[in-house]
Amino acid sequence: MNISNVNNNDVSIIFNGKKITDIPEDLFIPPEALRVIIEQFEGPLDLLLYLIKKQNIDVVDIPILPITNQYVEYINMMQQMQFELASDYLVMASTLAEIKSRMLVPNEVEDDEEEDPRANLIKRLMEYQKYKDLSEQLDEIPRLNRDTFIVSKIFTNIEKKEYLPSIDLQELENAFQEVLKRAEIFASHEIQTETLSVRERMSLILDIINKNGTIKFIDCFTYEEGRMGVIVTFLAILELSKESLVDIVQNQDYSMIYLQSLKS
Amino acid sequence: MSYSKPLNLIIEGALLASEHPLSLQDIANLFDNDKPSKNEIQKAIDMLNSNYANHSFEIVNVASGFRMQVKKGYDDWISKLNKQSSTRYSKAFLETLVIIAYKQPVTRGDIEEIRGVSVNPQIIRNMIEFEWIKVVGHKETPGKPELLATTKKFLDYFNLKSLSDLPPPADLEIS
Amino acid sequence: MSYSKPLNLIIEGALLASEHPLSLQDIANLFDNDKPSKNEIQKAIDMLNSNYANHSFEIVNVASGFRMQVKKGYDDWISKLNKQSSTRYSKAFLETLVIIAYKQPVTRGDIEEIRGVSVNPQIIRNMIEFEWIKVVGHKETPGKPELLATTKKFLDYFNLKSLSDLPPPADLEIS
Repeated sequence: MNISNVNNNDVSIIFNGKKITDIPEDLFIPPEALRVIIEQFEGPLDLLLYLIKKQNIDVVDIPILPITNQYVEYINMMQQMQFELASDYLVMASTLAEIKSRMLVPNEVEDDEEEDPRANLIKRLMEYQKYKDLSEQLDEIPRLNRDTFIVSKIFTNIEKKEYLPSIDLQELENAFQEVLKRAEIFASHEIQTETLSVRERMSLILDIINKNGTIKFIDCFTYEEGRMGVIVTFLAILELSKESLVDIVQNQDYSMIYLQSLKS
Repeated sequence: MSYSKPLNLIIEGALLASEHPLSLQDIANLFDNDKPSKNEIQKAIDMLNSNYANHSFEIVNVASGFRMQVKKGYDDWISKLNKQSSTRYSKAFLETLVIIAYKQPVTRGDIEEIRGVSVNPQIIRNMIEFEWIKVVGHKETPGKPELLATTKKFLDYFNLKSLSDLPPPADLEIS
Repeated sequence: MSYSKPLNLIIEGALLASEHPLSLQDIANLFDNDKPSKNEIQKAIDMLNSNYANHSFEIVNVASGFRMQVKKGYDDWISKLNKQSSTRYSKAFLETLVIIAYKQPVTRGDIEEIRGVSVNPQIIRNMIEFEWIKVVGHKETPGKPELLATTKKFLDYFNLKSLSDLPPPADLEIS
């Protein structure tokens, strides 16, 4: 397998914190390192370009046979290493094989314009090469927060008039729909309507604890809210405790129970 | 002490680029080695300020450190800046807001997990500035991330009496 | 024209206090009456910049307008200020981005065709979230795929005034 004894300057490989400039001579490349090598490629075109460059071949004049052999070798190796092979790689392999066979079989019919079966591939390769180069150039352009820094809005004493753009509830609802659609956040557990008020109560209790350090357990409840209020508050306290957001402490049996922040 | 740029200009640039006031210590920490002393930094700041006579800004010492500030007398023009602020909220803003509303108290990590993208700190900053959300505590996990929750002002804005008046998630459930 | 403050200092203060770049029009709009002309504003900006020789900052003209920026050469110190700075982007991200920038408006299919691999939807989602790209329409082909294009914010990020400031593609095209 000639891939293993190639001096490789195009791809920088970091393995175990060390930069590997030469691909090891022997075939026993640690699988992790090989994974890194393969992940360096952005797809079949990238791999193909690499193989072509490796042999110092002009893209316009690809010797299809050796390149195809190498390509197929490469993906065989990936398969041996049990990497999931993207179908794109396989498609490219079959494209190469097709071109190879068309070139091997002499064209008996005299075409007026004999089309080089490689033309389309070359065109794609060059197109890809163009954008690959451009992306490297784009990476060099001075960009914000790496090379240049914007002066952040500096403080003004001026009373900020509130020009909040308006949102209506419908918009929020739509946004929520969208989030749900994507993440199905509530799919894993059943959430009833009550949960919301539990969440609200959690925030309220946390806020008080945040300000005062502690709150008496009984002060969390208000008579006016009735049975439902008690349940909501109690659930909120349990949830806070479960999520390790508060500590519930009681110094001795039957004494006052306090909720306090975990920090203290 | 020698840097590739004059000390006072490094301080000027840092104060201008910083989103928060910087203490003398914060400024000293920008230097890896050959840290300037607090005294030297203070002197540089004084020198900068004395050169700002022909400028519209100055360095002011506030509780948490030094910050750049527009001088008094520019209100007429600068107050109009805010008007031009974006008239619509981005999708990212709305989605972050609903997640905070429904899943509160949440950390940024929670929001990131649900949305699958990192949270734009500017969005959180804006919401805190609008007083729609606030930090209600810190989660006892590594890094002690801030726990965010909505405020009364958020409810007021949407004419809600309580969070339970928000559309219930059950109604929105997509199977 | 006479204001209680010099025109150039009003502009300086406004640029410093603004969250976004300001266009000549935006700056003119800060004045209620006796609006300065765009020409006058441009002159004032030029004058300001020429006075910033002994400062660490300058006014830069990017796609969406003028903004204050720390001059080059201060990144050693300033990059320590903001933790979220200096993002690195993957090759896939950069390749997808240049294809959108140079071939816009493009569909995902176009991008896949050029790169030879399928487009990671997360990458597109991130770009939309950064507001670097947006959907500008739909192609009239089966499935009506979205047409993607870059935004002003993308140009702003790379300190560019227009797409034509991007590096010219090497002419590899064969007929």
